[in-house]
Amino acid sequence: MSTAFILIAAKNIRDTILDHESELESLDREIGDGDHYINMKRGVSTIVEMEADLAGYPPDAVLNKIGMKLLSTIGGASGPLLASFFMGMAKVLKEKGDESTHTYASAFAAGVDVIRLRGKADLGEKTMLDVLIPVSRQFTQLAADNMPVPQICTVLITTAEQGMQSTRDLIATKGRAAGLGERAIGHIDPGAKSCQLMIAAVCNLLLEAKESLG
Amino acid sequence: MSTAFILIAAKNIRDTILDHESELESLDREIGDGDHYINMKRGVSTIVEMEADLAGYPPDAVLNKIGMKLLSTIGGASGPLLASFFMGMAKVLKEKGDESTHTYASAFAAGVDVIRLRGKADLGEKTMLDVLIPVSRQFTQLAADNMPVPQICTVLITTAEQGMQSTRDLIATKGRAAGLGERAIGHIDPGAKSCQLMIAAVCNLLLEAKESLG
Amino acid sequence: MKKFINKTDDMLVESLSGFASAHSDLVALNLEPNFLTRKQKASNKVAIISGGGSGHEPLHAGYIGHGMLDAACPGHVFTSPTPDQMLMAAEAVYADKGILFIVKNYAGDVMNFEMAAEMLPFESATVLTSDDCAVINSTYTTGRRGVAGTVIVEKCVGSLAETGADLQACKALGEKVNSRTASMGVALTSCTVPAAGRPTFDISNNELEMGVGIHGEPGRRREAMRPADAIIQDVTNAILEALKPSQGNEALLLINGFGATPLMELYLIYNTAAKLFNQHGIKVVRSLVGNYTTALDMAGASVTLCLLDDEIKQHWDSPVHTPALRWGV
Amino acid sequence: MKKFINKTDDMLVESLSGFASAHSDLVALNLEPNFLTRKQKASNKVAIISGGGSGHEPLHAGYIGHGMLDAACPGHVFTSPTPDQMLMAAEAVYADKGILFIVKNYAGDVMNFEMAAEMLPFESATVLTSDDCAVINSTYTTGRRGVAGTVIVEKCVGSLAETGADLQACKALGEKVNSRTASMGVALTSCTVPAAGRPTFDISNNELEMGVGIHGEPGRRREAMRPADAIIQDVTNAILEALKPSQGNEALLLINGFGATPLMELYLIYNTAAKLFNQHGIKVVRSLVGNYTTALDMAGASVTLCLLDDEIKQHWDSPVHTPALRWGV
Ligand SMILES: Nc1ncnc2c1ncn2[C@@H]1O[C@H](COP(=O)(O)OP(=O)(O)O)[C@@H](O)[C@H]1O
Ligand SMILES: Nc1ncnc2c1ncn2[C@@H]1O[C@H](COP(=O)(O)OP(=O)(O)O)[C@@H](O)[C@H]1O
Ligand SMILES: [Mg+2]
Ligand SMILES: [Mg+2]
Ligand SMILES: [Mg+2]
Ligand SMILES: [Mg+2]
Repeated sequence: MSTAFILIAAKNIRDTILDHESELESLDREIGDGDHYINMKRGVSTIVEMEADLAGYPPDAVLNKIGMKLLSTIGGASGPLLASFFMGMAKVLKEKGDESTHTYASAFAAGVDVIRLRGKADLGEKTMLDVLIPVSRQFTQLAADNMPVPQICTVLITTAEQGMQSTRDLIATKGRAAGLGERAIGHIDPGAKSCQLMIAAVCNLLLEAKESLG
Repeated sequence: MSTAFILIAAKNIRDTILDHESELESLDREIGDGDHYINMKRGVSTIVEMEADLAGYPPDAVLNKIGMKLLSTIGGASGPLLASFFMGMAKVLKEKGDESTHTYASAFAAGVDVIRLRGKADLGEKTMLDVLIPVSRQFTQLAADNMPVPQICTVLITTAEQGMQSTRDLIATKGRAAGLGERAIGHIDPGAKSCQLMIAAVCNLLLEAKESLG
Repeated sequence: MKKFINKTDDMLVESLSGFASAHSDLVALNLEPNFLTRKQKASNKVAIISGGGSGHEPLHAGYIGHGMLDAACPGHVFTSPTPDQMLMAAEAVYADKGILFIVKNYAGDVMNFEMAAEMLPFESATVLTSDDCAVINSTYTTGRRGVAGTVIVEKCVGSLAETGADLQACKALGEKVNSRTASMGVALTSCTVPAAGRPTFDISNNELEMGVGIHGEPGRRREAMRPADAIIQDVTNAILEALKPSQGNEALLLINGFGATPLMELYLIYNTAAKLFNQHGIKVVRSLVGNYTTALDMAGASVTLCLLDDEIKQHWDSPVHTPALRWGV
Repeated sequence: MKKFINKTDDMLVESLSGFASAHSDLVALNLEPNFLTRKQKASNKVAIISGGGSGHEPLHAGYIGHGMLDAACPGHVFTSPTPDQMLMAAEAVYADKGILFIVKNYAGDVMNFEMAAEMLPFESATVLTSDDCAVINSTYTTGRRGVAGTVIVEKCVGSLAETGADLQACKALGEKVNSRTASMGVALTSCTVPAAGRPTFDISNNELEMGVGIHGEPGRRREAMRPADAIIQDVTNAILEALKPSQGNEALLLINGFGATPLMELYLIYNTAAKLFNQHGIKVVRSLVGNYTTALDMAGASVTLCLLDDEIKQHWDSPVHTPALRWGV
């Protein structure tokens, strides 16, 4: 996954988030405070605007810069979590020094782990982790199985979708919806939705490009 | 006009005001501050509640007590004006010491004069005076002509109605609507409306009772 | 209408009781007739009494205390108080140097205070406040309405009275401050008088009322909603026209919320208004931003400019200790 | 949505600029990253920094000044600030005795402040406020939310820090105050986040949200509108259940408006709440009534009770000089 790809992916992510304005806004109005779309928009737009500053750097440095930038632009709960994710990924990429599918899978897993630590949350708490943890597990498994990237992408799109949908029937125990008890049931978690959208955006791009990660 | 009649008239006035709640309220909302009905209601209800305390007194004392009570219950612009009216009437009644139609006509005129003085207002300024001044003039004239009371009442009902209607096309130069300029046009003055209603209530009572003033 | 009330008839007394109990260190409440006084009666000074319809809180009771009012007479919501209230309040706070009434210029208030003054067994004088420049002075008007500028008049006169100044001096300062003060308000929504149970006026989602009164009286015009800068420009222009300040004039800028407009917006208005006045050579050297003269639950705000001189500035700055304004103590 | 704004993107900076210019005697504003500090840097004391999403004005910037905060970091509306803001603010106000962060207990605020603390080149500690007892502590929750009680924590800790107390003592006092404080809010209408442009939640004309959060988060339940006494009884009961005060306990009672509820109603609520607490043997000896922790333009209010002891009372009473709270100076 080249820097060029990351920059195109950033645009795709931004477009996807912007396309889902009303849905993301509604979700956070229902069980949160209504700002998740605006937070995400601010973050993803800023990254796209940074394009020129990022172009010259290797992928790990780019992801780390993206993380740092998200940290100071998104705010809220999603800001430090997504920022941590990219910085966590960047660290593994830098350590491993290669760009294999395996490396990306373990970088992804590392990113998700940082989110877990930072948010003190786990699967089933009605957060973005209900998308990220299943996707990360699946990704690791499929990479270990040496499945080709396009197939991996197809599977992960479905996994993310299922994870997102799974939050609908959960009671929230972390984040702003944690106070709602039963009243959170029936609503999809906004952070889960935006993570699913971002994963789908990248996977679809990979599928279109038929470009391999390695 | 006996004390007993005044007390029955007070009830009639109260009922008439209460019957016109939504109209009086709307009028003051349109070109005032929306409290005229509530002010009037507070005043006329209190007078009816005073019945037992008033019963033993002669008409002039009763009207004076009514004025004093209105002064401390209505508030707003209409409070001191209506209070002044009754106190002004009472003074003439007391001075003249009789209860002829002439005396009532000049007492009414005196009451209206106190309102003019207190409010520094005159005919054509879109206030209650646009009802009271024509009615007072008419009353004085008809009493001088020795017209029988029932006929006087029939005329005054119409005069009051016309006076009230005349405020619709006036620009207000006194009271709360005075700031509105052209925007006051098309709206009847709330104080004019409630005075018209009160005059009609008393006149109708006199017509029903076929009781003479003298 | 959704409000925190029990019965509309009890609302005023319950609210006054809460006020008096929350500020029992500063004020005392009398019911029937309703008036509030300082907890500690002042001595040998002009007693300053204000009052008016309720629904403009913290005006006036919130300004009772050292350096400001001696007593306040609250009427029913948007209805002027009655003379018996003023008489009893005067009796309670009279301190051997006469009574000064500060009255907002509305027919009802003027007449009720006038009747009280006529019946009063003490020497008295009255300052009428009339800072609302939305009402253009013309043959059509009895004069301008008293709005948020009243707070500045009460503060300055209250300060002077504390020095032992006499009745005429207090009246003169009040009239000076009033003549150097102009205000104009904008409503985004109507207020709802509790006893009426519904909004005083209808206004659509893309309209504003320019020059609205603090009882929801119509203003200069109904117009389309616009960006804050454009709205405030019209407001500051009206004020400049009314006051005709000279270059370099020092001023106090008061941004007053009508009850339902958040502080965040009031500060945004302050930002715009201060810049615009500055462009006209006015030096804003004192500021007040918040809900000081409200109109029940109306969303909207007013801008008040008071042209300072050394005397006014000194009396504005002097210590004040009331429920709603406090500094220097 | 009708608000006094120009562009939603500019709103925060315009409002902060207005705030800083209206209070230029007390505070200084830095933009990009956004933070505010005292005009006069304090020396040799624990620097107290708070912050959080905007839309709760006067929280937190309104509490900057002697006896309270050293700096505040405003996030976007209802969005926690970012670590770079806290880092720069800390750099600006560090006064040789460490940094104490006062943070309302929301995942976003907690994490952003936590990351700032990790990156900070100074010693720091954090007090999390969590006074909202609407959220019943259970296995389902990460803990209660920080709401209006935060003001009391900031006031007391700010007072202690002024005495030269060390970081751990300040943290300990903050946690003590927080543990003795409980709040619950009621919404009559939703707030509208400017960038979203429409109400956060739908609520009909005869409903209220019992236990609402200061961002419009759902509370304990949606229920039918009732008389104020009945509503407030539920609120005070929840608070009593959370605090379990003993007979004769002295307390501070704070009635906080959410932004669109007039003072007249807040005092009515005070009247009811004080009576109810009194019936449970609590002596309300300190009061605060007004808009202190708002939720944009939400109509509604919260009740906060803080159980006093001599130490808390002393720090509550000590002089404070900020844009939104001032006494003794
Ligand atoms: N502790 C946590 N762990 C993981 N994700 C969390 C946590 N807290 C919140 N989130 C995620 O953050 C999302 C909310 O983000 P956002 O609305 O931007 O911030 P805020 O909740 O501060 O307003 C939630 O939908 C949830 O997915
Ligand atoms: N100066 C005046 N002279 C005569 N009538 C007046 C004057 N000012 C006001 N009014 C009358 O008072 C009425 C308003 O009464 P009300 O609504 O009870 O008091 P307020 O205007 O103080 O709210 C007006 O409709 C008008 O008829
Ligand atoms: Mg959110
Ligand atoms: Mg009226
Ligand atoms: Mg009135
Ligand atoms: Mg948020």
